[in-house]
Amino acid sequence: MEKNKKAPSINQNPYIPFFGKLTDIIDESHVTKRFFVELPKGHEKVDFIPGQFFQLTVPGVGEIPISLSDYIPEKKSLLFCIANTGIVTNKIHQMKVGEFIGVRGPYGNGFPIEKFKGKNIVIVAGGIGLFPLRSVIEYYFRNKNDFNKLEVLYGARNPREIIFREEMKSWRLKKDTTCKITIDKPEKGWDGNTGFVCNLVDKNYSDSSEILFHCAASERENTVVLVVGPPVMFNSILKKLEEINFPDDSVYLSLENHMKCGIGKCGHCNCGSKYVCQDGPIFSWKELKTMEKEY
Amino acid sequence: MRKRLQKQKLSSLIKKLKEDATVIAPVMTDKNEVDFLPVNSEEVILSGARSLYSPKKYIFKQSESMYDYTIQDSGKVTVKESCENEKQIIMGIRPCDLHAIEYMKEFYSGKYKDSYILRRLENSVLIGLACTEPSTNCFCTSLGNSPVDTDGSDIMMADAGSFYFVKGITEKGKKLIENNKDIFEDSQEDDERVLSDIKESCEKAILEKIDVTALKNKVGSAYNSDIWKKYSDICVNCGACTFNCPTCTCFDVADTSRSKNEGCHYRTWDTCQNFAFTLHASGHNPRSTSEERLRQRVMHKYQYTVDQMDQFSCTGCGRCTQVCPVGISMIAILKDIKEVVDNGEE
Amino acid sequence: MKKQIEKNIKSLLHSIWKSGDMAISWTKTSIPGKRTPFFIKNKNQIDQLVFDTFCAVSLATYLTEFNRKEILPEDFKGKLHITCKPCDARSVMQLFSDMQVSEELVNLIVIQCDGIADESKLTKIMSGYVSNIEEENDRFICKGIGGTEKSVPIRDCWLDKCSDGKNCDLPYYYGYYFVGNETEYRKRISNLLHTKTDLVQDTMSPKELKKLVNKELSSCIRCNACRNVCPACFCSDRCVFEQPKVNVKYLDSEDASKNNILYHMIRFNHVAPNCTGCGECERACPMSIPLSMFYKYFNRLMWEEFEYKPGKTNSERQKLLSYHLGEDLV
Amino acid sequence: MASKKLIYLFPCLAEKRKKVLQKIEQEYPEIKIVPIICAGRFNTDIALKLINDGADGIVVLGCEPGDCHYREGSAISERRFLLVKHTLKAFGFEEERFQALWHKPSEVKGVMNELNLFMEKLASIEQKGVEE
Repeated sequence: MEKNKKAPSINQNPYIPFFGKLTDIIDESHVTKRFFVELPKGHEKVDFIPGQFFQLTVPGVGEIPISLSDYIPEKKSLLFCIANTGIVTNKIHQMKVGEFIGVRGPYGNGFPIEKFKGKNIVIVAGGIGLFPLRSVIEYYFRNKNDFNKLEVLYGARNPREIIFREEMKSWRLKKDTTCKITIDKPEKGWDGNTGFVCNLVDKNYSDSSEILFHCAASERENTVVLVVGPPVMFNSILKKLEEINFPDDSVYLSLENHMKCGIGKCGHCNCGSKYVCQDGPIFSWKELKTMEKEY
Repeated sequence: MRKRLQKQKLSSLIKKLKEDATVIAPVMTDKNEVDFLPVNSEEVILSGARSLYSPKKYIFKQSESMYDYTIQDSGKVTVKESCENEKQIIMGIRPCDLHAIEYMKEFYSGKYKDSYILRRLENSVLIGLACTEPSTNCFCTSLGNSPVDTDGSDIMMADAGSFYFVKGITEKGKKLIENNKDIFEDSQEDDERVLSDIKESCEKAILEKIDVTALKNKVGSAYNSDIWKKYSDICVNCGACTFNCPTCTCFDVADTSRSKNEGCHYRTWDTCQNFAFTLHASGHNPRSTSEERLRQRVMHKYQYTVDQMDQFSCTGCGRCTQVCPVGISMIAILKDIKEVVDNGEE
Repeated sequence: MKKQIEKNIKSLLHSIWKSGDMAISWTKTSIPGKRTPFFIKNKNQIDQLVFDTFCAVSLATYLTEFNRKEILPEDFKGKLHITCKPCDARSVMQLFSDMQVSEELVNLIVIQCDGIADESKLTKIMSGYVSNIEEENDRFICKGIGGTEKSVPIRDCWLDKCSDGKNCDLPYYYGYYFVGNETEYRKRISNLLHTKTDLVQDTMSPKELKKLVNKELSSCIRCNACRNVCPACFCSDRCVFEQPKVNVKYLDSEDASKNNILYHMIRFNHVAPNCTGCGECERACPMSIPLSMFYKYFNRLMWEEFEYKPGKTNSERQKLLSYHLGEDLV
Repeated sequence: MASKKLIYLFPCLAEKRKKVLQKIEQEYPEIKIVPIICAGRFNTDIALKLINDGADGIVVLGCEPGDCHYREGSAISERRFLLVKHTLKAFGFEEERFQALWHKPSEVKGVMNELNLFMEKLASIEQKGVEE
């Protein structure tokens, strides 16, 4: 990634956030919400690569890293999708429109999107792992001509936890785009796929990935797979991809180690000789193979 | 710049330095231990082995406020950066701790700069002291360091019997000597020999020597060996080693509120030996066992920082061994690693 | 005498060892005066064990960690032999009665002990590090790193708890092996046990005490060593201080010293009912905080209020955390 | 100097306790009332935290031991409260700052009497502090 930004001097303190106003909050599923944060004057422009994250601060409560789901330049605002899991996210969920939230970033390397140009993109996400990938999907639709096909494979625990429902409907209608959803266990009122998301990359499964299994072999070679989800999930996906000898440098994953500072100083996200917040969170499968299994 | 400082002039030097800065030096505490504390003048101890506690706490504080916030009635939040500009002079730092400060300086720079620590380093003058006597746990020579190393210091001092041999290293240090030139005397030509004498006698007294430099870039190959289990069985994962380590840099960040509208964002030391250190919000823990956490500490010191910055982040001060409540010795671990690495190469 | 005891432990272990057993004991390190716990996993390692005046680490701590890590080897199917000084034996008893470890699993070997020396105290007395220590009758002959030689009475280097003698009594328990002369030991300690000590809590006004506590605890670096070596702290990874999701963040003040007082208050509030007074917290503290001033107070409290001494037997339920209807209060 | 005291009251939520609480609110508006389910459910760590953070007094209001809706609730906490008092004492806080009051839920007069006593005690502690 080209980082042409000048190295900041000591007096530019990277730990200090700026505060943006929450302009809109939309319920997504019963544990997740969307938050639109308006950027204050002087911070309107964000150089951002899909996959990067921001540190959000609730004064008096704490700071957490959250992947950026989208940056809307017209509205000068950032979109964060946040699940209610801990103390800070719980507090953010209680916030109302008009309140202020601290933001610093973007941090991390992001997806090497330049490398994806002219290729098919297969997105595999489990649970709230689709949030960071939304920025990739938005990027894809904005620069449609640069890319080939897009496929979204998504697994949720149950139908109530499915996120981006409406968007997925609209994505499906678009040209060259497919979406497949699966839920973990069969449930009343659900007539779609059931089972874990790794089924969708299994060649024996009835409704498996279009690009990987139902297209010409040349298509498969010209494909990158982006995986975001909990470690248990991406490990099973990698196993499936290994079975079909999918090249390891075309698979990208996002690690979600515990982070505190976001800039590679606090040491929490240290994994081998990498700091996930600075050298990651996006790693290719090839890199991951050389790293210590501490994620 | 070479000078002499007569021993009886030391207190007048400290008195002079105290005029515009806090002077910190090793003193005897009421618990009969040597610790770096702000001093008045006479009680400074510039002899014996390195202190049990490192001067790290004056550069990287145990807990410090990063910024204060105020929530205004309109809901807007204003932030006031905590900014310390106090000048401090730290005296009597042994070469191992100087190396550690040097490492810290490099670690906290880089793409993002930790302004708190770098600012504090800018405001400090570091006066080193050649180490005349090792402790039982010292192994600095094993890491290629020596008891008279000067890197990291602004001024280096060495005990030469009736006087201290003083050497200005950086501009900052030379300026300090220049400002107090009436206290110092000119040095004789062969004063420099003090350093080599000290080096020889001190190195001879170090009990343990194992060539760790030969292990550079090879420690990683012991990652999957079973030596970790041997030590993690005994290790109680307390973190005393990391908090007393002069190069351990990890910290935790948290917020606290003083009242409804006010509070601060602060950081404290944190340790990788703690279970919750890597715990994900989902409950998954990448380093959930004691074995993995112990390995992380050792690997980080001898392999990961070599990958990142091409240097060990261990200076061989041996404090981790000294404070360990169950007597785990870093040298023993290193010896085991060496064995594993050597066997692997054959 | 000590050599004899060490020999006896070894021969005892040899005689009771069955395949699949494991033992926890002490061994030497490369640093003079430091002993480290040692896990004996097969019979021919027995001869490496060491027992002498420096075996300060209480091995009872490791029994609390069964929940935390797999300290037992895979082929373990017999008994866990654990060598203990009498004071540590009481910690093991307390773990039995708190049902933290099963009695069937553990085989207790209590060793006659004439006081344990602290290596760091020796360093302080010598005002320098020692490169070699030899024991002669009741004195240490120490050789300093600088070359000085000095003879120090062992009594001066004792851990505080050894000179106090309050923790030296043996538990009421039928199932332990005793290495040494039990009657002689009982006789030696019988007059030690009832000495009365004055505590700061009695002599100082709250304000003075507050000042003292503030001063002592302000040097705490919160390394958790006191907690992790404490045999009464058996929550391991589920300790209140390690819960990322607790609703009340107990320790959220930027002022470290205020924070430290709370940390120790909560810790003692939690462990006081089980505290046998083994003094491990004080010994482990890298900052030499005199934590004994707190646990001694609680030990006395337990005795005075409930006639209860933690670790006295293997079955007495601690009084503060249990209550049955109809039982007298306090 | 009776102003600006920071006192917390933790009453258990027995149904008939409303009357007392109203009365306390009237007479001592400075007391912060934090209802809890049962005195046996009271987390003693919180008392330690509050006092360490500078609270002047903590009162737990519960049913008499043996009379508790949850049978053993207040009896078990009676013992734990003893420990809290001693923890405070061991660390140099005045043990009088923590007080448990055991009363029938419907009782008003007794509670108020004891609360008055408690307030007086706090005042005398403060007095002592000033004198020293």
